[in-house]
Amino acid sequence: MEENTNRISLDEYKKYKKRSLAADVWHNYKKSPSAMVGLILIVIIIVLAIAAQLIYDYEVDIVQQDLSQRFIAPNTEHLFGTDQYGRDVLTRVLYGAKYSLAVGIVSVAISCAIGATLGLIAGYYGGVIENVIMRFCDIFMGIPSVLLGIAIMSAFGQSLIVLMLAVGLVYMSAFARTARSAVLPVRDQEYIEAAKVAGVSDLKIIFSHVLPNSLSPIIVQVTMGVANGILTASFLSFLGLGVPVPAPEWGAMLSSGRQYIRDYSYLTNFPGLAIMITVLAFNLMGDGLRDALDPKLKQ
Amino acid sequence: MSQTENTKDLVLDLKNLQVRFETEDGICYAVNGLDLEIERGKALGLVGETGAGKTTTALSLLRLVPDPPGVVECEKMVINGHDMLNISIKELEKIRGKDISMIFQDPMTALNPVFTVGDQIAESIMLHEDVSMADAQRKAIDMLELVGIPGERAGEYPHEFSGGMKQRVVIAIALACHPQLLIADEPTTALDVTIQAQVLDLMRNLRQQYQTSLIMITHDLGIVAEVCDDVAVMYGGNIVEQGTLEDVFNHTMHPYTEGLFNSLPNINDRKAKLTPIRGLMLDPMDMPPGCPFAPRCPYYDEKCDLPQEKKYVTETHAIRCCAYERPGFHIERKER
Amino acid sequence: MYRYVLKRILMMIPVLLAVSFVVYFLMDLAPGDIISSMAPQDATEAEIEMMREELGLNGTLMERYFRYMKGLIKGDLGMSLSLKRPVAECFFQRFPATLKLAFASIIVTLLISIPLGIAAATHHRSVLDGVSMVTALLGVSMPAFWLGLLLILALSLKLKLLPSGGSGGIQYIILPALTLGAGNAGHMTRITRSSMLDVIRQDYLRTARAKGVSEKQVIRKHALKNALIPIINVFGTTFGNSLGGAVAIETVFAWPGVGRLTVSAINNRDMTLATGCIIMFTIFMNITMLLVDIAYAYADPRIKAQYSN
Amino acid sequence: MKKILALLLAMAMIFSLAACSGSNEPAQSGGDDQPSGEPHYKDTIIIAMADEFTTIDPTATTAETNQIVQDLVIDLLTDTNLNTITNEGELVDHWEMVAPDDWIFYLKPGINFHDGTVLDVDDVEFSLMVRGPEKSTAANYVAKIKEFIKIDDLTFECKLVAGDVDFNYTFAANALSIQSKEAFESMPEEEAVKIGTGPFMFEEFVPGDYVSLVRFENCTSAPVPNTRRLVFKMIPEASARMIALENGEVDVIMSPAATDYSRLSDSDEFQLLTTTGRGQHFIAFNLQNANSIVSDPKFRLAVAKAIDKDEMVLAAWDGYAQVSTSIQCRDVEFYADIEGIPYDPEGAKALFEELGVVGSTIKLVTSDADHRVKMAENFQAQMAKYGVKIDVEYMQQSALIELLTSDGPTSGVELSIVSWTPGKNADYMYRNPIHSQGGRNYAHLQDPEIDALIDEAAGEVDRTRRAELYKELQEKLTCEIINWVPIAQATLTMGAAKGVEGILLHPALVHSFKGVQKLED
Repeated sequence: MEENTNRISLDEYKKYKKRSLAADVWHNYKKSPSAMVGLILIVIIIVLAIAAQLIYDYEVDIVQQDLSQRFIAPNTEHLFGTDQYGRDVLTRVLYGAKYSLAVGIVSVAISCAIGATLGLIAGYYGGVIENVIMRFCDIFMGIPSVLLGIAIMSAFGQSLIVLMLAVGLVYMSAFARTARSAVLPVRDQEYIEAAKVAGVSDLKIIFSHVLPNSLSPIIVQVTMGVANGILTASFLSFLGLGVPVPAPEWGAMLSSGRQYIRDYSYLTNFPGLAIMITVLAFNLMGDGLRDALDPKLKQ
Repeated sequence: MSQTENTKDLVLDLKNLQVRFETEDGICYAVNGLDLEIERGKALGLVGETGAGKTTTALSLLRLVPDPPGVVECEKMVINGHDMLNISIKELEKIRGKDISMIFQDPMTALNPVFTVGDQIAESIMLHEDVSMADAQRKAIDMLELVGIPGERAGEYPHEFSGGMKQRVVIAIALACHPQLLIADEPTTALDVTIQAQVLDLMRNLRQQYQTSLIMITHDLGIVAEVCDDVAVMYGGNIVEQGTLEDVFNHTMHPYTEGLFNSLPNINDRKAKLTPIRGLMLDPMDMPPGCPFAPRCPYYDEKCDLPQEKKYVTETHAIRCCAYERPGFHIERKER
Repeated sequence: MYRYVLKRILMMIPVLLAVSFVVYFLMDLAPGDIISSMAPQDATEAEIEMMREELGLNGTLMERYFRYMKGLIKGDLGMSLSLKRPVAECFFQRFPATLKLAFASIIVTLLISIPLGIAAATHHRSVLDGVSMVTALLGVSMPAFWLGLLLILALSLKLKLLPSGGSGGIQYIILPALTLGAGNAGHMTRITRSSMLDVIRQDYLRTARAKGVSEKQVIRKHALKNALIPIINVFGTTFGNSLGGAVAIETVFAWPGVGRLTVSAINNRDMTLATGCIIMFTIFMNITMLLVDIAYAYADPRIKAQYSN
Repeated sequence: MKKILALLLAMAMIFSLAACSGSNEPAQSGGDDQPSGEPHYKDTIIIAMADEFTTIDPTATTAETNQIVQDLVIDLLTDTNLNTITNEGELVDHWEMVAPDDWIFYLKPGINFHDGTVLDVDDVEFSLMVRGPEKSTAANYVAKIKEFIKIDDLTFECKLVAGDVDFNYTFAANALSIQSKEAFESMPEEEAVKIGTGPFMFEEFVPGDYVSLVRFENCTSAPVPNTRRLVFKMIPEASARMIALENGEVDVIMSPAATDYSRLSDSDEFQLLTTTGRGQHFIAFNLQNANSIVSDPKFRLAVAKAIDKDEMVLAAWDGYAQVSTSIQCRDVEFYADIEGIPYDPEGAKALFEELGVVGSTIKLVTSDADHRVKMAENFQAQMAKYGVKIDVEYMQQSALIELLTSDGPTSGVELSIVSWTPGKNADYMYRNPIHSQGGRNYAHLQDPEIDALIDEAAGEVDRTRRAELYKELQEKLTCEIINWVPIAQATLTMGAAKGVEGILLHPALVHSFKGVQKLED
């Protein structure tokens, strides 16, 4: 009888062997064409953003103007045309990628670092601590995010760092909530109980047991958060509260091109398209990651 | 089963049922050329391990196999005189719940959480009987009491009921319009033993009361022995052995059926080791051309790799196994 | 249930106090005060000090905040520094416009997203599903202010069909409502679809079909009522977003709502108006959330049972 | 659940429909009472404003948008005649300067208030001496009056604290509007402030949307207008205002976008009204910090030479501004047309190199107003060509004023882009922004010689001598001291349908619509 179990070949065994989480996620992720499109787009945008930093000189290509070249419609020399100061729009759109990416990524890093930590603590300890933390988050949830962003920008002045902080703070509560609800089901698991009994410190339990098991929703939130962060930041810039000119932040470009929309609509369309594609790429990646991390949710 | 089937009063006449699921990862062959007949008032036990295609067979009778990915092909499917293959959706909807109905496996998920149980039973009655809403509600309460639930609980939601109670509700829904053919898909697996007995009792009584034919899907041979007249054993999407209770239980012929019985614990000899059927469950994506049980069969030879014909051993007892073509072949069922 | 509602309303109070403090503090931190922009170019020190007292801006931050809070507790949001009228009056004069826009956009959102989401879910993996999902994703990814500009460009500047901004007859609300509604519709369509897909796979739909319920009824009655539960939740946040998102739309379309009022109050450093508006926004967001949670209870008996405990 | 959904939808639909149809669109309703045969004027003229009207109370704010509307309803004692740009009597018929500190004013007789009462000195005394000191916007002006003496119902005398040869200009301040004493005694303040003597009466105000006025049929302060009703509609977006004009929704639009100027002026249907604004836009040097490079007059000269003002005008105003050569604004009394410092890129380059500032960074602050951002952006671009890096910080307007008026030598601010809109008289041009005691001395110029010149010019009764003094001031400041580099005075514009007439543009934005009308056939 015993030899019968050997009927499973080694190959089959390998197939069933548990892959590492990352490999597993990647295996699922690459199956989705839309998710791959998102990933490729993000890679392209990052590569273009870096290339633009290397190719263009801020003081020359971004700051300097040539009023004799203003409002040239898109042509072979200026693929995206020139703006009201005679600056090449393509150059500016490419150079501007770094602002959106930086704001999106850093602000999410901020909101995730603060929010997820608060959420983990709230979810893990429960009780009064949870109540205090979650009510604290309610404060930020209650204020419409754009208004909160505007208030923070007004308070601390216009700059890239403040913009990152503002967007980060706006979305902090969302992370706290996600992290907390991800921890709740994990909190009562027996292995956590076992670790506690074994005398493992709370910090260690949180980081080595709770966090890894509630990571999936946080990872998804991060990707979606980047998309949202880029949108919010570009809106703040659109209102004139973002990165100061002449930095070619896309929202600010849209805003300054807006008064010329009737005759030179390309001034608003190219930055608008750039924002949309970037946000779309992160949304696609977020969708893909969600499906890959939790095949049960796959739709 | 005899050749004079046309004269019999058949509630179900099914020929060559094939169901496959076409998924991204490949085609899954769930049911492969299955034939089934049930006489009015009889109870058939459909036995087999998980994945044998029992539930899929049941769902295809109701034409509820999800499409896509499911593809159902069939030569003949007549239920209570209705040709299920050539009827409109509208007629089909009239037949479902009225001529044929089904008790689903998991009572925890089979009930809609946002409607009261009374409404869920009444809905069935409203659909098939020409009654007012109030009458339907009254009948629903009657049905609840019939399955042993106080009528005043009709206004409660499923989450307020225990598992066993929910199963009774599911049964009440299935029986609400007194169907001619009832399919019970493992109605007792989710329940504990005492409740199991109650539910089985209940079903037996109701069946007698309404002359309902029954297909009892289960992997519990004990339940089959208790409830059924006939037994069909399924493996790999087809019936491998079929006959009366007596035929299959006492004159077991198919090696798989033998394996099933051998893997039961022996009450008389508690020290005896359990003898599981060796090998793994068949991968329905990768169906062998011949006998599906061949890779696990202790009596395997090359002929098993050819398609297997259904053969009648006696008038009521049929098997799909070529081993009996070998001279002097017999299986070695352990005695209990 | 009533106790639950009461508890929720009571819980709003500390949140509102904290919001008022945060906003008041942020506004105080903002460089520049309204006096500098209001005073005439040739105003003297004494004059400015006089204005400061006139507007109740004298004293330290805590003194001023304490004065403000004393009014707030009595339900008095104070006087707008720039508009010289009570903040509550300024807010409620503009609020109907925002509410109007929010409702109109919700109609757009629902009309697009619910049918589209259901169709996409019931025709899972079909061309229809693909197209509607791509559209929805574009809707989610498109900055609302750009969509607004595109619509103005196409429908107003080029075709001259609709006014590009301002308020008045029904033609004025179409573009802003469409812009705001379309963005939200992307999100709602995705939620509706995934929620429907979730429900469609549930066993109880099979039970319903086995009873002989027609496919149409299975979707409309059995599936939708279950799918509605997450949809209601998102509906609430969407409505809240419509109130907040109105800021972008009101700016682009010059819609005379509270979003624009708040932004200009912040820009003008009108502390009382800005703080008051944000507090009012917070109250309405919280009330919306509460209404959503109550609607939730009516859609899902399990949640209702939870509230009662 | 379908029902819930349907109900929700229906509710939302009804709500928004009701709300929409219920909203008060400024109606163009007919009421034309013009007898046939006589010229037929358009009943209602709708004016699209860029900024928000907030209050009819002239003492509440100094915003121009409010003043435009207030100007139609409530009159002043003296006001700027927009045809001649000189100060003339409005409610005052004429005045006498007995001495620089003793003035006698004679009111026009028979001026009707909207509430039916007739203007007399009591109303003036109430508006100036009772209401004035309570209001921060007015207190500064009325504080100049030591004693207000009623001579008869139509004559009053003002004894001043100090001599002021331009005292008549004081009464042109909007906060000193004359209101009805009886009205304030008989009705609540918010109603009483609506009562004036102007040709239009306050009708309705929907915040954030529009304010409407109707003709005052018994008006005696000005000719009774031919237009029955004026509606000021708030449309913040320039392109939206243009569309509204093109679609015939409005008759007049304020501050159209520069890109639409040619569309207006070249069209058969529209007209572009322009005037040069009085606001002087300039780049100021912060002279407080002796260690900063901007304290070196050579550097200031280099910057003055380096700037291509024509290019900056193109960048900031799409070409619609008049380049300034002098620090003083053109239409202010005693303007002398001096040459200033011409654009000299070579000279600038040489000076920058000599000073060794190529490659260094200079800090500039300005506000987030559109044209200032554009000026700063262009200045940055122009200086980048000389290799001088400009680090710009943008802030909200009041924050900027606060910073520039309170910054010490250590604030780090070296340059600022600001503007100054002098009103009324020549002294105003210099007193606040340049005199060392001035409240808006952004450059922090501390020059006793200049202070003496300003004081001398202000007190000089002889006009020729006064003109010489102002010319000296202009040349000294523009070419030698260079506390500011004057850039330009923007062109103020308005768009209107053809046939609309009677609008007078004000160089300081308080445009007059008293005579606006449109002949119809």
